[in-house]
Amino acid sequence: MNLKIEESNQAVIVVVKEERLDAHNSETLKQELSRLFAEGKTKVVVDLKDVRFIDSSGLGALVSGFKNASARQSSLKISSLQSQVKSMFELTRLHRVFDIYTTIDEALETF
Amino acid sequence: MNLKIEESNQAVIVVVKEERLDAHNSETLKQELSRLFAEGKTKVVVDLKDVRFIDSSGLGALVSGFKNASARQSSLKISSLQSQVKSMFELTRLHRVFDIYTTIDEALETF
Amino acid sequence: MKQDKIELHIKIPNQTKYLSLIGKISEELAVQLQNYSGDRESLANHVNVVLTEALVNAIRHANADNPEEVVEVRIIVTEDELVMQVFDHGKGFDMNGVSQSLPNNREQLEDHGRGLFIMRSLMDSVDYYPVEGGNVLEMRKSFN
Amino acid sequence: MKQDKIELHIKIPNQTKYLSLIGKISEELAVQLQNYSGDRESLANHVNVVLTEALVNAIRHANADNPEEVVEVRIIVTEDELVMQVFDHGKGFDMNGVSQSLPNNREQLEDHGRGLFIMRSLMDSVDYYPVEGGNVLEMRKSFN
Ligand SMILES: Nc1ncnc2c1ncn2[C@@H]1O[C@H](COP(=O)(O)OP(=O)(O)O)[C@@H](O)[C@H]1O
Ligand SMILES: Nc1ncnc2c1ncn2[C@@H]1O[C@H](COP(=O)(O)OP(=O)(O)O)[C@@H](O)[C@H]1O
Repeated sequence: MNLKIEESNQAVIVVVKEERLDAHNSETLKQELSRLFAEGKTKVVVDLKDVRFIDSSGLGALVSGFKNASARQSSLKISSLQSQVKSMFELTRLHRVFDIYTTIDEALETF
Repeated sequence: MNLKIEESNQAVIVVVKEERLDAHNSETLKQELSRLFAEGKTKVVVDLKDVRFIDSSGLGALVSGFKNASARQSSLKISSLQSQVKSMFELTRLHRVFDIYTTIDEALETF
Repeated sequence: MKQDKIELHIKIPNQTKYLSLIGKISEELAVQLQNYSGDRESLANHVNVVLTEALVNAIRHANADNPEEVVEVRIIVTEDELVMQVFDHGKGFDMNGVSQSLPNNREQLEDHGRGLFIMRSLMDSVDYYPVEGGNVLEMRKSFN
Repeated sequence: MKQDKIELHIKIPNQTKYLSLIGKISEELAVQLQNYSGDRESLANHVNVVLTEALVNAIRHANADNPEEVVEVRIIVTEDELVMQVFDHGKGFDMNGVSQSLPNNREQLEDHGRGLFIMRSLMDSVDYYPVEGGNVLEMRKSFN
């Protein structure tokens, strides 16, 4: 899986450079998020601008990151949902669980 | 089939607004070209900018137009070949039969 | 007159790297469904999603991630409906025993368990039944 | 270890409006062929073209444009080659009797008769033989 990881002040931005976030590649994202929180990062944004398709495993990797963050008083935010990805968050009611922003910058401002 | 037909000075420009020019839609192009030459048009450019895929029937419609033109001392020129379309002309050696130009304007200048 | 009908049958190795291939093929089919009255782009995405969910369950739960197993998918399009079947070679499971609700409680937010919910939400019907040599998960979507 | 293999089988009504569907599905398959050493984008286009040519011949020449007939396509991908088969229900024809050259002479430039030339040029082999209930046109392309 193609992930671009950037640091900006205190925050880490994880940009998913894939068209699909599915059962084939989501385990890598899950492990990367787990690694970041274990290293002590407290502010993480996952940007999904390039993702056109997400399945329940892709959503699951984000939920796993969210639980990881919550357990460590850290926070995970999500940015840049394409319309079909957004409807999957809505269908599974996860838009009420996650903090979702339109752009990376908007997400960063709220930390 | 979606064709856009424009007149420019003495010439007629037929823009094929389709991604595929194949056995399903090429008969329309063939008939349109036949109609134009029968009406007495002497300068016709067929622009293939939007065409990403051509098969032997698509090429055949153009050959039919070319024969029609030749029989009436008129001329048919072709413009804007995408790379995969260009290789079909080359494979069937029809790039030696047709006058092919990079843009509509270049084709028009040569009449 | 006979009804127009498209039947597609594909066998792939039991590996998640083939998910996107099946997803894309199913999207190509869906965008061509001239009899569907709704939004064809959404339908294409939904078909891609539910097939992905069903395939992942067959690959992981039924065929235990064995890369030498084979998964079969059958898609049938008639003038009034779309039927999708995913065959597995596992022992089967009781689909009615799987909760219909989302695993989103504050106390126990789970990172899995949303697949069947998604399939049931996006399709008109989802069934699972034994056939020779395994089981089939069958999803239907009517065009009206 | 067993070889990875993809098998796709599709039946469509005998109508040219389904050409683009088969073309796109075959392109999706071709771009995934990790064992192909050449340019996968060109291969995808070639596969789309030769299947279109073979299908049009089955639809028009063999099945006489009867919209209630059915055409079948089978695509098999193994680790070293791609095999495509198009089945028709016609009387068959003698493929070796069809000229191998292009109908491009100055005196008789023809607007048809380039289909088999294209298939033969882009594939490693093209065969046509009778099977039960009809005939099959079979094209092969090796990955090496
Ligand atoms: N084809 C199958 N064979 C065996 N068990 C299955 C199959 N499909 C689903 N299951 C069972 O049903 C449960 C719920 O499936 P699902 O809602 O897709 O969520 P998930 O796969 O994320 O757990 C799975 O955890 C599994 O135990
Ligand atoms: N499946 C088929 N059944 C019967 N005849 C066929 C079939 N395929 C090809 N032919 C014959 O072979 C000829 C050459 O085919 P082809 O090179 O594809 O050119 P075209 O179809 O443009 O004439 C056709 O004109 C037809 O007579």
